Formats: sequence, structure tokens, C-alpha cells
Amino acid sequence: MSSLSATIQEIFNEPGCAKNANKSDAERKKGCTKQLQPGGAAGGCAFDGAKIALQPFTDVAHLVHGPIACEGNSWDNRGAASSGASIWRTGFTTDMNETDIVFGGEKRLYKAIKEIINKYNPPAIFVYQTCVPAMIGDDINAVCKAASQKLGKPVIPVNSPGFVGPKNLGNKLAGEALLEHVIGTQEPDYTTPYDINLIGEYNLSGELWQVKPLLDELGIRILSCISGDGKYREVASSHRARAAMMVCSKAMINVARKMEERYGIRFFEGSFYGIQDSSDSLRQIARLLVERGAPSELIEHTEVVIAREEARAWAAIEPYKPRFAGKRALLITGGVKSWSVVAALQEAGLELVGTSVKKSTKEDKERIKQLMGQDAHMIENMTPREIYTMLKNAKADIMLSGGKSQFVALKATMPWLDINQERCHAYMGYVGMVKLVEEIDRALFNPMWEQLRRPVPWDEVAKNRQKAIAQMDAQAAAVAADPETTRRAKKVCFCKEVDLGTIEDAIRSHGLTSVEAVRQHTNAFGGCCKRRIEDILAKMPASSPLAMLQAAE
Amino acid sequence: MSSLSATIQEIFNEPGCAKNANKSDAERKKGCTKQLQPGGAAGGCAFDGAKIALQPFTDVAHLVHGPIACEGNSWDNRGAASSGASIWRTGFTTDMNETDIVFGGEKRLYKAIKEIINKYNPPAIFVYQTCVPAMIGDDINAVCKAASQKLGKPVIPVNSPGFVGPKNLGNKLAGEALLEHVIGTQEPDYTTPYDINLIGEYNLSGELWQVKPLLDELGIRILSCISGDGKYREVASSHRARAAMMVCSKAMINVARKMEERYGIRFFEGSFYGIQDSSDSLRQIARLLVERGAPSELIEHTEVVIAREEARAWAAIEPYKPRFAGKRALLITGGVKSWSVVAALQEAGLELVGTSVKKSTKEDKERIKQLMGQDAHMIENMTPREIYTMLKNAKADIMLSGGKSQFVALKATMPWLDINQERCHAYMGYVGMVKLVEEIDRALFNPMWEQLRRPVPWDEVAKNRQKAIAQMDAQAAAVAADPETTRRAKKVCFCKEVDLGTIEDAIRSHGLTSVEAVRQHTNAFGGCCKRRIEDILAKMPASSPLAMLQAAE
Amino acid sequence: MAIVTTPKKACAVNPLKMSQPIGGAFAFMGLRGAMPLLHGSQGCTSFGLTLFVRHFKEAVPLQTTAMSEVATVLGGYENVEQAIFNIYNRAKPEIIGICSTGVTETNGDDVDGYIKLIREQHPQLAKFPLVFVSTPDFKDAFQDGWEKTVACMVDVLVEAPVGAERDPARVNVLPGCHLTPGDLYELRTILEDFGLKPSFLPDLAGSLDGHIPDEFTPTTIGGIGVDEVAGMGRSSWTIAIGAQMRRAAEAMQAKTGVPFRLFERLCGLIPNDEFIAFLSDISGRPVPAKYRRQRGQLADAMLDAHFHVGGRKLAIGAEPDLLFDLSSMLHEMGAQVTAAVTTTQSPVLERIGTNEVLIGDLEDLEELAWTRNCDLLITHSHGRQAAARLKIPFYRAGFPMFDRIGAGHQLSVGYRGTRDVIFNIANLVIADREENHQPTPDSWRTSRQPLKPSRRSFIASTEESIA
Amino acid sequence: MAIVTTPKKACAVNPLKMSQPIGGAFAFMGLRGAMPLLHGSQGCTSFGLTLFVRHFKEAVPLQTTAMSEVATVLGGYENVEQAIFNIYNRAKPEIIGICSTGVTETNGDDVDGYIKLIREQHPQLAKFPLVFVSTPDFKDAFQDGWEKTVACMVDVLVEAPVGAERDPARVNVLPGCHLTPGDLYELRTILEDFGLKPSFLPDLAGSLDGHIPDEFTPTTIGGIGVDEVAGMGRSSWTIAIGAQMRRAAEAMQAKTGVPFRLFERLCGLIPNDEFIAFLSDISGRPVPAKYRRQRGQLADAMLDAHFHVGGRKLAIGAEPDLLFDLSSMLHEMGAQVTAAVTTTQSPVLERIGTNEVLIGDLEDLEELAWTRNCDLLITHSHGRQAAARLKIPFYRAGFPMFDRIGAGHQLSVGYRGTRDVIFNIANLVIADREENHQPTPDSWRTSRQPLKPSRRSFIASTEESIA
Repeated sequence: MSSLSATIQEIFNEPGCAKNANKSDAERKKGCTKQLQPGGAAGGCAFDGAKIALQPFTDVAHLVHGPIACEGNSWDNRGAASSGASIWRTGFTTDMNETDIVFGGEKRLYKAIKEIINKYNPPAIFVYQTCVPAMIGDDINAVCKAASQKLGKPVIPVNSPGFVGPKNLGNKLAGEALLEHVIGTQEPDYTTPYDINLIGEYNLSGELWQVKPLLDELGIRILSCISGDGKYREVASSHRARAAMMVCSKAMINVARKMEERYGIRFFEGSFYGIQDSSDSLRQIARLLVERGAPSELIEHTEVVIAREEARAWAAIEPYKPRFAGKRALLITGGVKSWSVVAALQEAGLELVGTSVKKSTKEDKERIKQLMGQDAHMIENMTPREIYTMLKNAKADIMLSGGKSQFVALKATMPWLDINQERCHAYMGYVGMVKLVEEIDRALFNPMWEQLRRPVPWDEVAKNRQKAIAQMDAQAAAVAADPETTRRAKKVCFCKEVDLGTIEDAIRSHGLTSVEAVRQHTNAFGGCCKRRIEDILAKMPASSPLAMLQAAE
Repeated sequence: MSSLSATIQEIFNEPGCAKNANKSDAERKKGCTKQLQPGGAAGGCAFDGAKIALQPFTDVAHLVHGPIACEGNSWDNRGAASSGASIWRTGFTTDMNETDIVFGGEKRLYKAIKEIINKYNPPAIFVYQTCVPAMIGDDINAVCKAASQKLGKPVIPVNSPGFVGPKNLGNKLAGEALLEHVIGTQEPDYTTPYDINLIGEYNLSGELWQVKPLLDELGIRILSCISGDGKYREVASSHRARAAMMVCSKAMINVARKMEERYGIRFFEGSFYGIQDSSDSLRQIARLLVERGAPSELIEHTEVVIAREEARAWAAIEPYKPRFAGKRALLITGGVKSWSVVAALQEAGLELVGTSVKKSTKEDKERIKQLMGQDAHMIENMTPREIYTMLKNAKADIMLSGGKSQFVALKATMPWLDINQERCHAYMGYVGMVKLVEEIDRALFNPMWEQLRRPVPWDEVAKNRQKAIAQMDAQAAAVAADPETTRRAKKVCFCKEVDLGTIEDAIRSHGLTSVEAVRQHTNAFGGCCKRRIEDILAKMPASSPLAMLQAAE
Repeated sequence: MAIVTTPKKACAVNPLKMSQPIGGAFAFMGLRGAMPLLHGSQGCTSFGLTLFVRHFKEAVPLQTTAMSEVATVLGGYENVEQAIFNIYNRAKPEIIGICSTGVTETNGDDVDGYIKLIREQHPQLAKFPLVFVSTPDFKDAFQDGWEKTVACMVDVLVEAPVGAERDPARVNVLPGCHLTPGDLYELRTILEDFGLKPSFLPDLAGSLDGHIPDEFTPTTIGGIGVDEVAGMGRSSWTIAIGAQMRRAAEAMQAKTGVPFRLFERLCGLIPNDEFIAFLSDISGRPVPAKYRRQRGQLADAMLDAHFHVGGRKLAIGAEPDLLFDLSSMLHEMGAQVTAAVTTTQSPVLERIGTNEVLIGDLEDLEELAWTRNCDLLITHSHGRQAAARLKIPFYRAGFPMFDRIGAGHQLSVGYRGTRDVIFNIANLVIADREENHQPTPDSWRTSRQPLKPSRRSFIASTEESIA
Repeated sequence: MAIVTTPKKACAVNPLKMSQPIGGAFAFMGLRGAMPLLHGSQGCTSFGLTLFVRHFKEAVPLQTTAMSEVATVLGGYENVEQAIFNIYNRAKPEIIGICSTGVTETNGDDVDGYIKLIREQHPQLAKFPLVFVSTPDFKDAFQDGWEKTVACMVDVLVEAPVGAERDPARVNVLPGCHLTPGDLYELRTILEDFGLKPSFLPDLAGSLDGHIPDEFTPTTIGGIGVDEVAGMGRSSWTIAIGAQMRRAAEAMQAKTGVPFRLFERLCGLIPNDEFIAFLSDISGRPVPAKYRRQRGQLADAMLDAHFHVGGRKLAIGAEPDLLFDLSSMLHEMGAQVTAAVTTTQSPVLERIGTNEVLIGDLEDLEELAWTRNCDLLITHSHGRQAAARLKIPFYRAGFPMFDRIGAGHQLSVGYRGTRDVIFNIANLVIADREENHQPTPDSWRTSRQPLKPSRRSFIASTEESIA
């Protein structure tokens, strides 16, 4: 436990974090996340964060040490894509029972590790600590160490029980596990001056592959992606890269900074969302590689590729711009995306009516101001009810957010697009940007919205009927009790709203000749009356000229 | 037309047909099928028969010349299997319209042939004549001849319009088309002493492939199968076979006989349904081939294969025999199957309670008598209603028939198995026989039947209630009109069958203490009463010892 | 919006169309104790019978006058007479419905004349219900046969009301042939929930919903009775469903004065809003809470499904009313109707939300789906070969559906039916994406989609792959 | 018949089981204006929430006491107090339902004591409905959480009837967690057709059927109200569905004297016969014609489907009541229940028509399905990987179903629901046969089926094929 506390304190001191830099020592000690509010919190725990960060390593067995909740309720729920191995999608858990709680779960954990190696023989096993075994004192570091030695296979403890903090802390604790146990433990078969690491890129919906072809074309090799479509051997030998890109997320800034510190791998924070950002990132990669000794032509080649891809993308987006004119988007997401996606949307011609900055740094906010102007609507914390109201009142034409808030938009019958991890489309790089624009267009102009926003037509019908019934009731009260009354009281409609006498009177006294006229004089309105009124009209004596005149009105 | 009539007459004279042999000249002229009865006929027309016989040629385009009904209502409805080509499953039709009827359809037919060759380029096209163009005098022979010459591709007229007769006539007319236009028009690449033809085998559900591996093992080559999984080139060069088997059907006896006549290919009529028949057929093939010059070891080899396969099959069937003891089957099928399947079922230990002989020859009937004994129940013509009654009265445990009559069995909630062309299982040869036994077992012992045969339980409930209500009504009539009566008349059950007073009286006068006792005395029977009667019992004064005694009954 | 075209081909390949006599016979199957009779050679009946049996998995009554070549030359009077007699004596039907075919129409048989003669010659048949419809195979399609036959039933069987009062609760329903027995059940439930008493003409729900009768009967085992049909003139309203039913509805109005309302579609949110509002209007009853709830569920289903259905390029082949109904609903969900093929003319065709509707066959549909990169195929079961070659998801709709079970219970009307269709189609698309469109490192290697050549030789090129 | 076994594995692979706190929270979602609250770290809630959202495609209310490491050490009173307060003030719920988790149970938090203290300290909460259930993660499974929670609701919320008469038409329904909102709608319709007025506890149909509310609300958007629950003691009968509901039904009887009838299954012909007969009995009404018809349709569906379902070797993984229901129905159709895996103990397990039921995981199910040549897999969506590796058709049943839409409307109860399940499964089998089992010239080359080795390395061997 004490080593975990130390690690957490170290993370809170992260010098690479711009947010931290502005804090007092006392503030810094409290950590970089707000205290969670009971009954008002949302979002995952530290364990969740660690798993998100590491599970995209595709050839590793991910073993969760804890009761069934931690893995049983959550496995196979991420959209990362793999180009080969599939064991990362297999759910492994010790599924601790009551006995384990009483006597400790270390033995079960060791046996579980052994079973996995016997049955599946992966190149490594990541073992995730969770709250309950942490509480009862299971020492997963010790178990993993023993298992590694006895079973001759890397078994990596990931010490990130849920209750130590939120998801983003878990991301960093996952990074610490890599730094301590994995990175630098193996050597690559060969190296090139074009080797880079991508840090914090999870290859959701395969989006990495929207960019990788361009890197391939430039001869740039992804030595290791941490962790999208990654392999254990790659991350273990990632310390030989020449440069690194921290992709669109501060989630693993500790990894990037410490690798720079330890191995001299310079990094930059960049994004592949949007055309400009993609170009900037490619340029930075080329620049860093050239600085570390890659031939300087790389920069020119990169510019050629950028020029070609930008031209293509702009051409593809062009037709949409007039369609998007005046369309307003609301962006509810976190961190870097709060500005990188803003830029992307603006490139497509959309107006941004607001972007959430809940998890954004001061630096992030500066960039938003640059993009959206000084009076940018930066949303600190908006409740679902507020978002719903905003959309219901049509203050925005589309919302882009993560999956959990989608129903706020949909129930307000407003277009919504998933830009977080559960989406099924990939939006990275130039092709991804074009795809995003296509999807926004599809969402905005779906003819469905118009139908869903129409009022229910029966409500109108019902209102009319209420009025009619009220008047009928008043008339009915006047009816006395002789045979003619009975005859006359006979209901004409199935809906029982109009009686024969009322209609006969109306016809007689006003000399009516048409159904329409009868309706006006009796408030009979319905469909079923029509035929029957015609019958009555037919039986009544011919009307006076005055009546004819009236009917012609 | 005159040439068609001549062909039909020739078919009626078929000397290979055992049935024909026993007829007078006059009878023979009337043809080999009963006159169809308006309003009482079933089954396909001659066109249908021709298509059934030829469509299994898989690389041929089958073009139907006629209005939409003939092809539009019927295409892609056969279960023949192909090992390669798929164009046989494509529906081609001239879809004649009113203009064609007025001006003749020959031009459209020619253009259609040309379109097919341009688009699909099959090795041959079979053109089927139908009633309407036959009536208006479209000469498909002439069009096909012209098309063959101009387009350089065999275009074969199949002159078998629906109204000339039933399906079996169509089979033979199809055979005539092959004899006249196809067989002998090409030469095989090579021949062997082991080349045979199979005639009248359509490879339904791929059943030919249940036997072919055995032929392969014996070195016997199917030079041409007419027509299952057949190719145009194979049938065109089929005149070089050394022997032929007419498979389980007299449908194309004219083909077998004329090929013997013209090319000296001896044939026998055999069946691959059932173990004994499969063995017999293999022996006959071997014998005929050896007679035509194949090495005589073939006979020994064949016996070895037969012994092995029979042993395997009997071993597989053995466990079912005790399960089938006393189980009775009803077989409704036609022709050769009326005995070949009988033998197969008897091999499996089933008792046959009847077999239809509607389309069977005298010879067929003789074989049935041999198999089933002199008093075999040979069903000449059974109406669906009679079959239904027979099954409903459980005179049989399972019916085997073609698809159209299945619902007669199913609606009588009796097991049924498809043994005609639409089935999805293959039952040929030794493995097919085992499969048939498995399927019969599965059908017979499906636990579903027991459930479906149970009476609807609510009918029982309803009957009880009727009784109860009648008695209640009688009691209710006695109720007078004072306040206590009103209180007492209050219904105790939701079902409104028992009133409070009745129950109170019963409790008081008989000193009842249990719900069961109250029920016995009041005919209150229902579920909902129970709780309420308990409440009443609780409120009533304690009962006398006599009552206690009664309650204990 | 759409232009209706007919391709100039001499050869129809993989027909979408079926013949109108069996469409007519189908309508007769919705009458109780009916025996439909095709006046033609026995193959005409046999093919139709097989088609119905394979679709419904039910015994289906359908007879033939069994015209031989000779009879064709001499004229069919004797065959018609014998057929009616044999059926009348053996099957003891309540009605016989006769449709002509290509053979007997080419011959010019005057069946109406025959019937008159038969009635004269056989007094026991003088009042026996016999309905004849002229339905030559060489004109029109299945839907037309149904349309004409129902109109004929109205003309022949419905009595002009004399004196009797109209029943305000009674409503006639004239359903198009694109509605399943399941659809008719759903409509009955909805109407009854408004307190209305519907008479369906024809009522396939009563005869072909797949139930188990207590007794064997060679005729239809349910449906609307001839007596009930006769009294339809006393209804207050006629509801016609599908443009094909206008003719029958007009016939009903002309004969009995019952006004009608035509609903061209009942799959989709707005069409059902109109339908429910109409029912509330004519019944004078408020809409039951159930339907408000179902409406909400449909709206929610649309929201969930639009991510998957929106933008899909749809190839659809169906008879006009079904084509109009399904393609409009999917168009309204954001799908693009990229290829549309139908069987016969109809006024609704030009209102389909696409550029062009072809009166053609499944070869046309396949070719268009291929060249235009469609990613969803909707048509009847005969489309299965095309779907396999195109390697796109296949939603079976329409008649026949012989390669799946439960065809009679497929539901597409009402809020609930629309919801089910939407879920089913969206789930097909989702399954297809999972199975066939997972991204790979090469998915975006080139961002340009290859243009597909016309598919002249598509069958040859797939010979190997489809055994 | 079946022996229930638990494999001796240290490591669960591909869990079938989910935790009982979310099963408990799920039950609270069937109350109107409810906010379920998990007493644990925020991840416990977050995972559960995601699971429900992905299944229902709905906003789902679920809160957390957000226990930190420090709070865990000190005890959770403050967190529970704050959570209740925050929810009470912000979401304005009608009830808060609290389930404990592994963390707080390990710690031994006395939540019942906390609640007492909170009520004392805050008079405004003195009568506010708060229900607590103890549901440690390290025991039992999802179904158990539901079972305990509903029993708890009865104990806490139902009032013992004082003096007031029983309403003969009113009926309590206690549905197991294996029933969908669609199932509950169907049951309501059936009960109402007998003139009965059902109260469902819980009523997910009101909250999670996927409808669109007029207003935004952070709590459940429907379900049974606390007031209605309080009055359940005045019903004449309680109908419990699924063996898991016996506990709640007994609690109801003990507290109010309302007798109960337990229906262990409602998928299948005979179970529904009994159900309908019971309803006819307690309502005193004859069975409406509609159900006679539906029964016939089901019988007919069974006939049509038995050709395809009969003899299939079934691998099924589900919680006990769903496992019992579906496997019994399919067993009665002639399928062989060849591999059966479940999550927790239940008295129904030994009555499943198979030799052995395993309390295990999807690895066990996959291994058994592989070695025993199963040809149909039934389990929740997590089975999708196994189905792809096994290359056999996959029918999704149970919770969660996150990779298809419309999960909440999947119907399996009643004659109609059974019919739909049967059609869907049979059609899956048919499609599989067409796509993967067409005969070839080599199909019968050797008639012996190869024995499959145990599947120790099945994942490795399919690494390449599944990207």
C-alpha cells in the first residue's frame, strides 16, 4: 500500500502536466482530481482507467484480481481494434469468493496465473489489483514477482484499485506499471532513424489505421503504440524509439516525460483530429526525427504528403460546407478533444455553440479561446437536464459527445454523434475528418427528425372532441322523457355525441342541406356521423330557399 | 404440333414399360396416364415434368418460353445440388405479354436466346415450350434451330407444353429432347471400361454423393448422370458408356431403352434406397461392366465394399431396432419408391401399415407383395381426409410422403418425414439409410408430440365452470329482496359465482371449518375464492364438534 | 419524384413477378369454406399451390379445371362445369372462386357465360356463390390479380343495403395482398381496441395464420364468411390499405354508399399517426394508452436504429404497394433508396423517394445493386441468390418467403410492426458490419472506392464460390 | 435429472456471471421515480451503468456513494448520508434503493443502522422510502441480487392490509429478472384480457421499454409507484414468475396473507396452458378466443420448427431461471441440451433435461460445445466471441445484449412469445444450414465424424482468423 501511495503522490507532482504547474504545493498534494461527490459522481474508477490504458495490448492476457463485479460487469466493452491477436478480448478474473475474502486471495491469484499460462501461453500477463483484495491486503506485487520467476513469463502487477481515485489517475498508474516493469526490458530486432512511439493512442474503431498508411509512406515506423494494437514485445523495447507523440490525451503524460528523461526520447503533444492538427502532428514527428538524425528530406517528403492529403480532404469536405452553413454544434467531451475537435468542426463550416471544459487544462482553454474567440461558450459543468433543455429549445442543431449522454440528445429528438470510445466510426487523420463530416451531414439531415418532432396528431383530435362532448352534455341535460324524445334521443354517431333530435332540429330550424352545415350548427364533427347525417338529410322534407342559400355559404 | 403428337404416341407405346406391356392397343393409345379430372386433379403438368428432368443439368441455361406463370411462379424451387456451376438456378423466361400473344412470340424467343448467350455464355440453352405459345403456333424447334446455327451454340427445344399431359409424360418428352438433340453429339475426352450412365437421378439434397464415393473407390466412373449434377458435355457424350442404371424411376425409361437400342448400352432398373437395394445395384453395375469387358476382379472388389458398408450400416442401425419395435409407418409416395422405401423401412425394423400404389406398375405391386406379404395394404387412392382420419385415429405412428401432403399428418399431430424432392436430408446408399433411420427416430420420439396431443386444459376448466354456474343460477333464483339478502347476495368471487349468503349458510348449517369443505357443499370451486372463504370462516362463530368431525373427513 | 421505366429486354432473368391468376386465387383464400379454382392446365394450379404451401407451410386449397390440349381447342365449358360439380360435391365449399389463365384467355373462354349456363342447367347451383375473375397470365402481375379479385368479390357478393340501418361500429377493411395474416391480426386488435367491429375482405388471418383445425377440411379453414361479406354494406366506413385497394373500395362505395378512406401505407410513424387519428375520429373514442406507449417505443426504436439504417444504400424489389410502403419508411429513416424494381404499374410508384423505379426483374435489381454499391437488399426469397453473390445483408419481404418459417406472422403494420421491422433491419446491418466490415490496417490504405464495372458476367465469375 | 457441478478453476475465463449488486439495482429500476444507489467505489456504479445503457440504449439512473480508500477505512456513514442527501435534493426521487458492494461488505458497513441514524438526524427523511439490500459482489450472482431486492421491497414497502377488503380483480405479479419489458407488456395484456388488474413489482416495462418522456428526469421515467406497492396486500393473488421469485412471493404471503402461485416457466406450450387455465380460474372468465387462436398458432409453429430444432445439440449459458425456461422449451421440441452452464445455485437446475449443469463461465461452455459438437449456442452477447470461434449459429438470450438493438422488446413469454422464439431459433438453424452445411461431393466421403480434441489452445489456434 505504501508504495502505491508513493506512486500516486509522484503522479500528483507530475511536472509535465501544465495544470499542475500553476498549483500551490498544498493543492498539488490533494491530487489532480476533484474530490468525488457521493450521490453526484459519474465516471469510472482508477481500475477502469488502468484497464482502458493497457487492454489494447492485444497479445497480453489481462487478469483482474477481484470479485466478479470488476471484470464480469465490464469485459468485452471496448471498441479497440486488433490486427492480429485476440486474447486481449478474453476476460480473465479470479472471481473472488467469500472464502478468499476471509483467507486471502493470493493463492487463487497465483493459480489463476498458472492456469492462463498453461492454457493460453501469452507472451505476458497483466494483473490488475482491485479494491477488495487491496483492502484485505493481497500483495499482488509479490505474487506477480513469484509467478514471473517460477513460470518464466513476465507477469506485470498493475496496482490501481478503484477506490484510489478516478479514471485518469488509473491511466497514469497503468503508465507507472509499464515504466517500472515493462519498458526497456527487451531490445528490438533492429532500429531505424524513423522509429517513433505513439503514447495514449488506443486504436478505437481502428482509427490508428487511418493515419498509419501515411507514416508507412514516409518510412516512419511505429516502434510501439501504447497501447492501441500494441504487442508486449513492442512496448518492452519501446525505449529505442527516436521520438514520441503523446496522442490527443494527457492520460499517460508520465510515460512520455519519464521516457524522455530516461531514454532521451523527445515527445510532443499532438492530435490527429482535424486536418490542420493532422498536418501539424506529421510535421512535428518529422522535425523530431530529423533532429535525432533522420535524413532531412523527411521534412520535404512530409510536406508533399501533407499537401496532397489536405487537398484531397478539402475537396471532399467542400460540398458539405454550404449544407453546414448556420448549423450549430454542441460539443460535450473532455480534455484535448475539447479543442482538437472544435478545430475539426470549424474546418467543416459548423458553428460551435459550446464546448465542455470540465477536464480541460488552462492551456486547453487558451486554445479554445484562440479557436472560438474570447467569448467562447466554455461549459464548466452542465447537468444532463440543462443539456436536454438546451437541445429541446433548439439552441444547437447537433450534439457530439460520449455514449453515455447520447440519450439526453436523442430524447430531445436532436441529432447526436458519438465522438468517444464506443463509436463505430473512426475519425482520425484526413480520411477520418471526411468521415466525420459525412456522419454529421447524415445525422443533421436525416428526415427522421422532422417526423419525430411533429406533435402527436391525436392530441388535436382529442381536444376537438372534448369541446364537442362538453356542448353535447349541456344539450343532453335538456332532454325530457316522452316517446318522441326517446326516438329523437337516439344517438346518431357511434361516438354517441350527437342525437337524432338535435340534428333534426338544426336541419329544420336553419334549413340545412349539407353535412358541413349540420356540423357547423350542431358541433357534430366526426367522421362516422357524415354518412348518417346524409341519411337524415335525405329523409327530411325539402328545405326552403333560405336554407339553400345558407348551405351555399 | 404434329411432331409432338407423334412423339407422345411413341412414348405411349414404350416397350420398356412393364405397365404398357399388359395393355390392349386401344388402351395404349389413350396414353399411360389417367384422364385428368377437372376439380379433382393434383400434380404438375408436362412442362413441369420436363423441367424436373432436365433442370439438374447445372451448366445449362434453362429458358422457359411462355407467360410469367410458368417460370415466375416456379423457379428456384428444387433441391438438386451442384458441385460447381450455378446457372441452372437462374430463372430465364420470355415473360410473354399481350403483344406477343397477338403477333407471335418467336422473335422475342430468338432475342432472349441471344441475350442469354451474350450475358451468360452457357455451353447450351434448353428452351421449354409452354401452353400459350404452343396454342398460338410459336415453332420453337425452328427458332432453336436458327439460333443454334446463327449463334453457334446448342439450343435445344424441349417440346412439352403443360396441357399435353401430366408430369411423367413431361419426363419422357424431356428424354426425347435429349435423345433427338443432345446424346451422341459430342465425344468424351477418353473412355474407360468402367464408364456408366445414371438415368433419372437428380441428386436431390446431394444424395448422389452418398453413393458416388463407393463408385469412385471401385474405379467406376459416372460418365453422365441424367441429370443430377450433370453437365451438358457429359450428357452429349454419354453414348460411350458401357452400362447404365435407371435409378429408382421409370421417368426416363425411353432414354435408357433407346440408348440400349442405339448404342448397345445395357441397363437395369435399380435403387439406392435401402441397404439390400444399394448392394443389389452395386452388384448389377459391376456385372454389366464386366459383361462389357471390365476386368472380372471388379465383382470381387464390389463384394468387399458391399460387405464392409453393409456391416457398418447394420451396426449403425442396430440400436434403433428395439426402439422401432411395433412402430407402424404409412408410406404415401409413388412408383418405385412404393417398394424400394418399404424394403428400407423394414430393414430398420418398422412395420408398414400401408403403401400407396397410385403410380405403381404391376411389377411394383408384385414386389410389394413379396415384401409385405399377400395381404399388404396397397393404397390405390386415398384422399387427404382419409389419411388424416387414419392418422388421427393413430392407425400409424409416422407417415412418410412428399411435401404437399405433410400438413395432413402434421395437423393430425403425427410424425411425418419428407421422402420426396423437397426434403433437406439425403437418404441414398448406406449412409443415407442410416440417416433415414436417425431421422425417423428423431421424428417418432420427439417429446413435442405428447404435448401437442394433450387436450387444451382450459376446456376442462370451462366445463367445470359451466356446471358451477348452472347451480349458482338455480340458487340465485331463490334470493328475495331485503337488505340482509343484498348483503348476503354479495359475490365472494371475482368470477361472481358464489355469493356470501350461500357460503355463510353452508358453513352454518354444516358447521364447516375448511375451505375444502365449503367447496364441497357449495360447488364453489375456484382459485380466487379460497382466500375469501378463509376470511369468512375466520369471521364466523366457532363450529360445533359435529362440524369438526365433518371437516376431518 | 421517381421516373418509372421498363427495360428493353426480351428475356426476363430471375423473375420478381408472379402471375395474376394466383394473386386472384390468393384473395379467394381469405374467404371461409372457399375453393379457388384456376381455369387452365393443371400445371398452372400445381405451381401456384407449391408456392403457397412453401410460403405458409400449410395445406392450401387450390383446384384446376385441368384443361387438356384437346379441351383447349374445343373450349372449356365442360371442364368448368365438371370442376364446379366435382368441387361442389366432394369438398362441400361455401364458395368457389374462379380465375382464368393464359391458356383459357388466349382461347377466349367466356366463363361468365359458362357460369350462367351452368346455373341454368343445374338448379342446385342457381344461388351457389360463384365468382369469376379474368386474370390472363400474359398481363399484369400478382398484385393486380388480387386487386381485380377483391373488386369482383365486392361486385358479386356484397348486397346493396335495403332499408337496414348502418351499424356505426362496423367497419370494412380491404387489405392489400402485401399484408400478412400477422398484419391482419394486428389491425383487428387495433380496431377492436377502439370498439370497432371490423370485417376484413379477404381475411387471410382466419385461414392462413397457421393454426390447427379440429377437423380436416379440403377448403379454406377460416376467413370471412360469404354471409358477412354480403352484409358489408351496413358498415359505416371502409378502410382500404394499399393503393391497389382503391378499386375495391370504390366498388363498395358505388354499390352501398359506404364511404372509404384509403391508407396507402401502414409501416412508418406518420402513416400510423394518421391511421390512429382516423380511428379515434370515426369511433369517437380517445386513443388507448397502449398506443401512446407503442408510439413512444417506435420513436425510440427509430432513434436507436437511425445510426445503422441512416445512409444505407438500399436495393429493393417488391410489388408496388409493398415497395412504396417499405421504401418510404426506410427513406424516412435516412436510408437512400438506390435501386428500386417492381412488377407492375401503380400510381404510387412515382411518389417513391428515388430517381427511378424499374418495372423489371431480379437481374435488374442485382445489376443496379452491384453498380451502385448498395449495402442492403430487400426482396422476396428469390433474392437469396443475388444477396449471396452481392455479399450484402438480405431482408426478406413479400411473397414468397419459402426459405424461412413464420412468413405468415411477419409483422409490418402499426407502431409495433414498424418497430419490429426497424429493429430487424438495423440488426441485419449491425451483424453485417461486425462480420464483414471490421476495420483492418488496410481499410484506409486508399481512400477511394473502386468503381464497379457493370455486372455482365457476374454469374460466371461466381460459379466457383456458390455450389 | 441433472447433476449440478462447479469446476475447480482458480481463474474464471470469459465470465457468464455478473455481480449481484447490479442485479439489485436493476430491480429498483422498475420503481417509479427511483434512484438506485450502489454503496461502493464509483467504478462499481460506472461499470453497471455502462452495462445497462448498452443493453437498453436508454439513459439509466444509477448512483454511487463514491467510496474512496480513506472513506473505506473510516466507514461509509458519511458517504451514504451525503449520497442520500444529494440525490434527495437534486433528483427529487420518490424512492432511493441502496445495494452494498464488495468493498463496503468487506468493511462491514451497517447500512441499515446508518439509515436509521440518518432518519433520526434528518426529520425530512423520516418517512422517505429508503430500501437497503445487502449484496456483496463476492457472493452469488445477478439473479440473486434481484431476488433479494424484490423480497426486500415487499418487506419494506408493502403494507399489511388493515380491515380493507381484497379486490378480487387485483393481482400482484412478481417477475423474475429474466423477463424483458416486452415480456411484461405481454403479460399485462394477457391479464387485462381476463379482466384482471395487475400490479407488477418491479415493473421494468414502465421504465425501460424505450419510450420518449415529455420531460427530462434524472430518476426512472416510469415503473410501479411506491403507493401502488404499498397497497399490494389488497390483491387476491400473487403470481410469481421464475423460481427466483418464490422468496418475494412468500414474503408477500407472510406479510399480507395473499396466496401465490409460482410459474417457473412461461416459455413453452404446457407452461402457458397452465398459466392461462389459472387466469381463467381466478378471474372466472372463459379464455378469450384470441388465446385459443394463439395457442393454435404456437402448436403450428412447433410443427413447422421441429424439423429444424429437433435433434440439434444445444449449448446454453444463462442464469438459472432463464436457463431452465429456454432449455426446457427446446428440450420439449426435441433438441438435446448438450452443454448447460449457469451462474449460481437454484432448485430448478436439477430439473433441467440434461445430464450435467455447470456453475461456470463461457470458457467452460465453449469447451463443452466444442468437444460435444454442439450446433447451436444460446447465451448473452458476451458469447459472440465463442460463437465466432465455434462457427455455429448464435441466439442471443439474457442480459446483456449490447451488440443488437431492441433487447428490451425481445419476447419469450406467452403463446405468442414462445412462437416468436421458436421461429427465430429455427430460422437461425435454417440459415446456418444453407450457408455452412450444403452437401458437397465430399460430404459423405467418410461417414465417421472426427472426434474433437479438448480445446485447450483454441484461442491460439484462431488468433489469425479473428481480427
